[in-house]
Amino acid sequence: MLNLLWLVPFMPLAGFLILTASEGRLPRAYVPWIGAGSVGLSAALAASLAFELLALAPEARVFRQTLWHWMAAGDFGVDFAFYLDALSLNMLLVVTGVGFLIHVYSAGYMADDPSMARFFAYMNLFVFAMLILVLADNLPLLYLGWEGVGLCSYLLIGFWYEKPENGYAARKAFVVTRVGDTAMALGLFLMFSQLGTLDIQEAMARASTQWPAGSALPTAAALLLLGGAVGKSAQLPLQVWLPDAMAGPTPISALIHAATMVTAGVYLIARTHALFALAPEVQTLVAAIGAITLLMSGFSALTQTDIKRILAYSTISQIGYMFLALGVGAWSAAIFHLTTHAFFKALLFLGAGAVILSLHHEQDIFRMGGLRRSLPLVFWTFIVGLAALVALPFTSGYYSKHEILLSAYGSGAAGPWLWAAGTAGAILTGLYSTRLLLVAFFGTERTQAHSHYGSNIGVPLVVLAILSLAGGLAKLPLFPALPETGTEETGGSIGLATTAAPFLGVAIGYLVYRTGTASAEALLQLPGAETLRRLWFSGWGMDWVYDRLFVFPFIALARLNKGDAVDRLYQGIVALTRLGHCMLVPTQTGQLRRYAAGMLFGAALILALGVWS
Amino acid sequence: MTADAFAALLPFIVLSAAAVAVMLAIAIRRSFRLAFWLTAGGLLVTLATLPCALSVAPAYVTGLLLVDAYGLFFHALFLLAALAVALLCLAYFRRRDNENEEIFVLLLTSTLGALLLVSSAHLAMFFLGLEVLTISLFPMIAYSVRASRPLEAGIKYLMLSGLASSFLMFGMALVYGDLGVLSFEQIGASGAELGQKPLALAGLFLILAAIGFKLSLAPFHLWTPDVYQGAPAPVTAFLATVSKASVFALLLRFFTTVHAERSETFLCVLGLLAVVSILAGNLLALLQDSLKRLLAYSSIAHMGYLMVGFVAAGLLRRDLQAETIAFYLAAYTLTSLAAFGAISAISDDARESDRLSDYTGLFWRSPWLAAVLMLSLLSLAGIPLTVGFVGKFYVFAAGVQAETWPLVTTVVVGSGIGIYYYLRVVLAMIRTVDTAFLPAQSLHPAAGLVLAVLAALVLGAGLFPQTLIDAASQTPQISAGAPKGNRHSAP
Amino acid sequence: MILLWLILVPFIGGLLSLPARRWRDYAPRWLALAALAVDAVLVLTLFADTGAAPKTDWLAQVDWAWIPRFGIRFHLALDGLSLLLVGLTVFLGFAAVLCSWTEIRERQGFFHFNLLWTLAGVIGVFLALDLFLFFFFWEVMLIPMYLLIGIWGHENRAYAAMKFFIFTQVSGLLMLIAILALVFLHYQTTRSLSFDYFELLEADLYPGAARWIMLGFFVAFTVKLPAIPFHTWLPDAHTQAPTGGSVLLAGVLLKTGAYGLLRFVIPLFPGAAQDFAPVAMTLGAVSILYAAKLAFAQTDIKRLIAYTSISHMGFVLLGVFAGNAQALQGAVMTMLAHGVSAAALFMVAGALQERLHTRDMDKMGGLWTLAPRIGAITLFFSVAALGMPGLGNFVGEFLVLLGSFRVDTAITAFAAIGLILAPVYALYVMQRAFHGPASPCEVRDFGIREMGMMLCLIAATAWMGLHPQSMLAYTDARVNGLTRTLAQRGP
Amino acid sequence: MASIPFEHALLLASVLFALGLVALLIRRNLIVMLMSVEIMLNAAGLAFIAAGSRWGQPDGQVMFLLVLTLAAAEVGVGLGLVLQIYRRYKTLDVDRLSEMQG
Repeated sequence: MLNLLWLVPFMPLAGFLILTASEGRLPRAYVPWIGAGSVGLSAALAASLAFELLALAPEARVFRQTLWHWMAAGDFGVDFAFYLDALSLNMLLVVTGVGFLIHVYSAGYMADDPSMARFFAYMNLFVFAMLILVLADNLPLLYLGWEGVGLCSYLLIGFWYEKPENGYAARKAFVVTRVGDTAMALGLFLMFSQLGTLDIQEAMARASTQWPAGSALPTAAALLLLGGAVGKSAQLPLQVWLPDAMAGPTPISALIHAATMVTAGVYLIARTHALFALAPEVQTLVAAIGAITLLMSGFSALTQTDIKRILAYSTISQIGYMFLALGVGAWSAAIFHLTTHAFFKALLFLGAGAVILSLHHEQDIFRMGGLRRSLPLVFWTFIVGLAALVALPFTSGYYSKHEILLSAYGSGAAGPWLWAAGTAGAILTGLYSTRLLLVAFFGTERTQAHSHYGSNIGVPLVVLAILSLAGGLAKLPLFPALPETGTEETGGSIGLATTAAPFLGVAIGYLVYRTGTASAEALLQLPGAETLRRLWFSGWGMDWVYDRLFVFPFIALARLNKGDAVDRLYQGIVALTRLGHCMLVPTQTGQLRRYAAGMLFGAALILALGVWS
Repeated sequence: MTADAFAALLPFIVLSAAAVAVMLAIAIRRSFRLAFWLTAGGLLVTLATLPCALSVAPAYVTGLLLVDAYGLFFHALFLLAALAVALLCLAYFRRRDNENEEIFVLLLTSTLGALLLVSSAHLAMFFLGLEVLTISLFPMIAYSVRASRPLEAGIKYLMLSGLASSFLMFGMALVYGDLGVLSFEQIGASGAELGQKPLALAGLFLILAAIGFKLSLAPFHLWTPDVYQGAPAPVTAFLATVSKASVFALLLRFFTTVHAERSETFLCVLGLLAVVSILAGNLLALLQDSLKRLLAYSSIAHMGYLMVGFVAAGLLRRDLQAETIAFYLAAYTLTSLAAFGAISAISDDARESDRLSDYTGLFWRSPWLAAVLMLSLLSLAGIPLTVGFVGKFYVFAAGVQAETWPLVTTVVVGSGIGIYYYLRVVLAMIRTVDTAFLPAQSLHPAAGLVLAVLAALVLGAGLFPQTLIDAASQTPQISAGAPKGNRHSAP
Repeated sequence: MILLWLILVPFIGGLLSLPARRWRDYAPRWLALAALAVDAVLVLTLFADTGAAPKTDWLAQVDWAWIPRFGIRFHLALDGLSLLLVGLTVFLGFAAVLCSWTEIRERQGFFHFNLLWTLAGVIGVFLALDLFLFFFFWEVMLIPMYLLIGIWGHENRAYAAMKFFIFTQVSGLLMLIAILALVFLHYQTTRSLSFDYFELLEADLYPGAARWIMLGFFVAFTVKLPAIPFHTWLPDAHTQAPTGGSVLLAGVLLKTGAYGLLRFVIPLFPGAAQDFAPVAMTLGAVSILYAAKLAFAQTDIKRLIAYTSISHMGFVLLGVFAGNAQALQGAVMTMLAHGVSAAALFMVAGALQERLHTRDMDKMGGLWTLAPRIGAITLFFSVAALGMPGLGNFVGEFLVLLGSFRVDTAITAFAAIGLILAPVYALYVMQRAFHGPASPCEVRDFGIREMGMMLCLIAATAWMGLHPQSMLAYTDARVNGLTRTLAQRGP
Repeated sequence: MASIPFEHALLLASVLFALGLVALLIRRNLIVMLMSVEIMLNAAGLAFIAAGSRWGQPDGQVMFLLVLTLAAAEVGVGLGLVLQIYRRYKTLDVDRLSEMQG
């Protein structure tokens, strides 16, 4: 049965190929069946594989499948091979499971779109690439999936290609992540040149034996891999692409930019945790990045008006928690939060999608309002999602986030600071979640909603809501893929504070947006508040800085040298030759006496040279 | 006169007889065709006597002529070239039959001059051969007296040639006055003390100036474009090939026999002339709009390349030098004949197709003709598949082996510039203009035959050069071995 | 013998296609296809003979005397590297004929003549193991390509054709000088004059000479490759050439430069090459970045693709001089993959020009709606060009960087910035030409012929990306030999 | 027999040669130019005779004969051309004959 592992990624691939080959001539009704069906089969297969794998003893929960010899050159060689252990199984389930639900949802969401076949083709390709990423046995294959998901992200962000701004957002996403990917590629090169292999398990084993902890090499390698991770997972300083990526259809935001692809960085670090363990400084850096990112994007989320951008910043923030967890060595907590986040953030995005669809692509929350009456199903599932997001007790998000914050607190000297940042982030989460809920779903109805979604939109919402609530209970045992980190029980007060923080945020939100005790408008009147708001709104002005640092100079340079300055050199030679021609032509006067004089000159010259030299 | 000497002289005798015969025939009956057939016959018979002369080679005849394999190689080349020119004349002067017979007499006499020149072993014969060649050329150049250009070209060539001749004579007089000998070998024998004989040295340089004029090496090149342009195309072909090649062949014989290569100065001066010629020729040709002028400039450059081979190979080994010169001259002769032949084939004495615009779209009007012209241009540019490439290969081989890097660099630079203007012509020919209103070029069968054979030779010798190399490498016998016959000088 | 036929078949096919157009207008292209089919059969036979993993070094040889005077032989031989490249040549030959199917309507006979002769020349380059013969083919392939650009090119064809020819020709002369210097140095020590590859491999050069001679080869090959600063001919030539010409230029002709580096520069001068490696690698890295930046600045779609070619060939230069097994294999893979992907992109650009009569991307936009097939195919190859794993180009670039990282971390890190710039320009093409609001005009989408051809190219690219081992195995022996040479004879 | 020293004769010849050269360069009349060439050739002939007498050989005089022949032939052809030119251009000004240039 485990031998069927290869089918898990290849079924979506088959779906992609069928949909592409049909060139959109397939009857519309069949398209979702192929698109969602292939992923569904994958999900089912993944589930059965999970049962089989989990039935084994924990130490034996490893399965390796080599499909073919990929490439070899000299002492370098990699296979096209899959590696299944608890960690990749966890990801496998999330990707296929959540992916399947989102595919089903898409069948409803995209029902009227003329390019539905293309949409499903890209989606299937994405699932394929993501599965390659999580199943890869070696780093080049992981890189294949890594770039593949990036490509699909590009394709799907720019899915509605008629609008140039969508294309811009898509390219921005690709190029920014590519910056990280390049760092990661360099990391691969470094690891190969030092360790002589790119097989993940082998490389980790060799790294642990060859490299002393804290030495320069593992630090460099870990740093480079971290570059890839922050790019893909939209962490500081490469987080700028994700808010713009919301230009794609909402299911894409749910699948790629919330549940799966953006967490690839977390997966990568977890996968290579042995390396990061050798580089404590880098690990601290990971934690710091996570902490700062979660705070910064929390503030940004607070000021957004676009429902999807709020969720996007929230995603960045939540991945910040995962990085925080990774940074403090709480590997399984990170993966746990990854899983729960996949559930509740997919739910939130799908809910937002349903709202957007009902409001004819209205995304500004201040033009919504009162949706709890017109869209009750969406309202209730959304509330569940938000509850999980803010980590109210007994939701899945609570378990994972709580674990992270407690681990952070107990992680050495910087621990309390990290914990404080995380807790402050939790307050922020509560605040912006409440704002979103109150503004969009309560109050007066500002845009007429037409709830014309069918069961293929409703069912995924409900299923995901259940998972968001109960997902915290179904935590996969990740040992021995990841080392067990015993969360030492910290003082009850810390636990209590951690639990209470979201409530604080919710309370503030309620005061500001519901009761009007301190209205948002009034707060903006405070000195400097407007500047601050604008700074947060623009994502801390990072785009502005990057534009001026990289984009504009590059474009200016390109414009300046469109004609290729090197060619001037050759044009100079040509000009010189022409000049020679023009200087010599006047000697050909056609006048006999001049010619005779020329001869005389020549004779005199060679006589002079010859006789008197 | 011994039988050997007679055998050695046979080619000259037959050729002179042919010239006389044609002259007499014209006096009796003016028939263009008859004159042509007599000329062709005379050339062919002369060609047939060459093996006879080869059998006794090397042989001195009266101390003035040295008939050796080196000379005979060029004899064969010039006779064939003359035959080609005769055929081209037949086509070129077709419009006014029976008025143009004398061109054949002049062709034969000038060929005789060229033959004498390459075989001369004595300053007197050098002078005599050169003047027979040159004086026959004057009327040939100005042959179409009804047009103004040939006249202008003729008088220019005549005057400047006279000037060059006087340089030559004065130079010879200085050499004679200082050394008291006139035969090449004897000059060479006293060559060791040449450094102490400034008059003789000056004389040699004056002779070089005259040779430089004939070869149109810069700075003696100024006449070349005007004369090339003004002369009727077949005559230009002759001028560019036989006249130049014979002088160069003589240059090699003269300067190797007098051991000029022992003098560093001499090689330096020649190298300098080569560099200046290459640059001047190529630069002047760059934007030239007249194809004949363009080829004239290109010939200046080619003489420069050849001079590089001369100098470089001269530094190495004499046999390689002779082989290089012989091969390059043969290649250049074949190629130039094809190029000027193509021009000649689409011109006649009423109208010369000379401007580049005359060749626009030629490739689509007369593909074969254009293909021949293109082939010859590529050969001049030294592109593989053609014999010109092998010639240039020789020059490079000699230059590299002798490590004369400045010269080699100049050749590269010159070739680079050269490609530009050769390709300009090609580009004009392949321009896809609306060719409907341009007449298709009719090709005279004589010209067609010449061009076909030349094209085949250019390609054939480019692909399989070994045969021609074998022929050219016979030439090291230039002064090796003891020549037979009496080598008496003046008593 | 089969090797000779590989060259002769397109050669003869070209000759036959000249008269064939008199019979039927479309006869030449079918004839060209037939000739290529025969060649393809020959190549497949060779593939079949060698099996998947060839152990022997040289799979087939032809060795005849050609010009014994210089010890020049007609020596062809084939190893895994040549086999792959010959296969690529024939494969892209089909593509070139097919994409000219409707584009070339006039003078089809001569067009296919030139196309096939170019292919014959390129195959000759990949097979020749005599340095003279190599140079011969190297130059021979230029002329028909020159004519392809000069006759069927776009508005500025004359300039582009001229530039192409002069760059390659002048650099070719430098190579000729280098070849001669090598041969004569070898001659000085061994007294045997030979241009044979195997004999020259044994040449014992003192380091100073080796460096200069290596530079001669290097310049010729980097002009063809091309790399900064010798690249400026390429954008013009590629932009102006007809689609078939661009396909051959980008797909095949550039590879001859890379092939030359692998076949001659490294094995003949391992020491000098290693000394020079930092410079060459820097040039490669600078090429990658500089050309990528220029590509982004272009509005002419063909010019943009042309600059991407330069960028990609920078990886080849980097890989060849990094000199370890990964980098060398990567260079080979980049050659193959870039050949296919660049050819495909040029075919797309050609198709767009045929349909829209412009290459200016500012005048395009929204084509996806009108012609989704063209859009999808462009997307595929743009993505291939930006180095998407799973497609051929990635394997090449990855291996190159992997290998070069071991040699020089800084240069590799610098070159890796190219990975960031690649999507900038590649996706820019998609955005400007295909995305955006649809324009109201009618554009014919790809038909069966075009789709069939494109699917073959797509399949090839994907195959190279997913199972590169099937190709790498052929060059394994050669690459190991090269690394061994470098290790033994390096400094 | 007291002979004229070679150097003196050579000097005279050189002067003659130079005179002819200068005349060729400064005069525009074709016939005068032809004459100048003759003068130069004759100067060379004179030098030959002087050299012959220096070495006591007849060779110098033989060469002089050859020079005379050449001069005669050249003048013959030259005058023929001059005649045609005069017919065509109605002038003997050599500077007018510069149709071809560049």
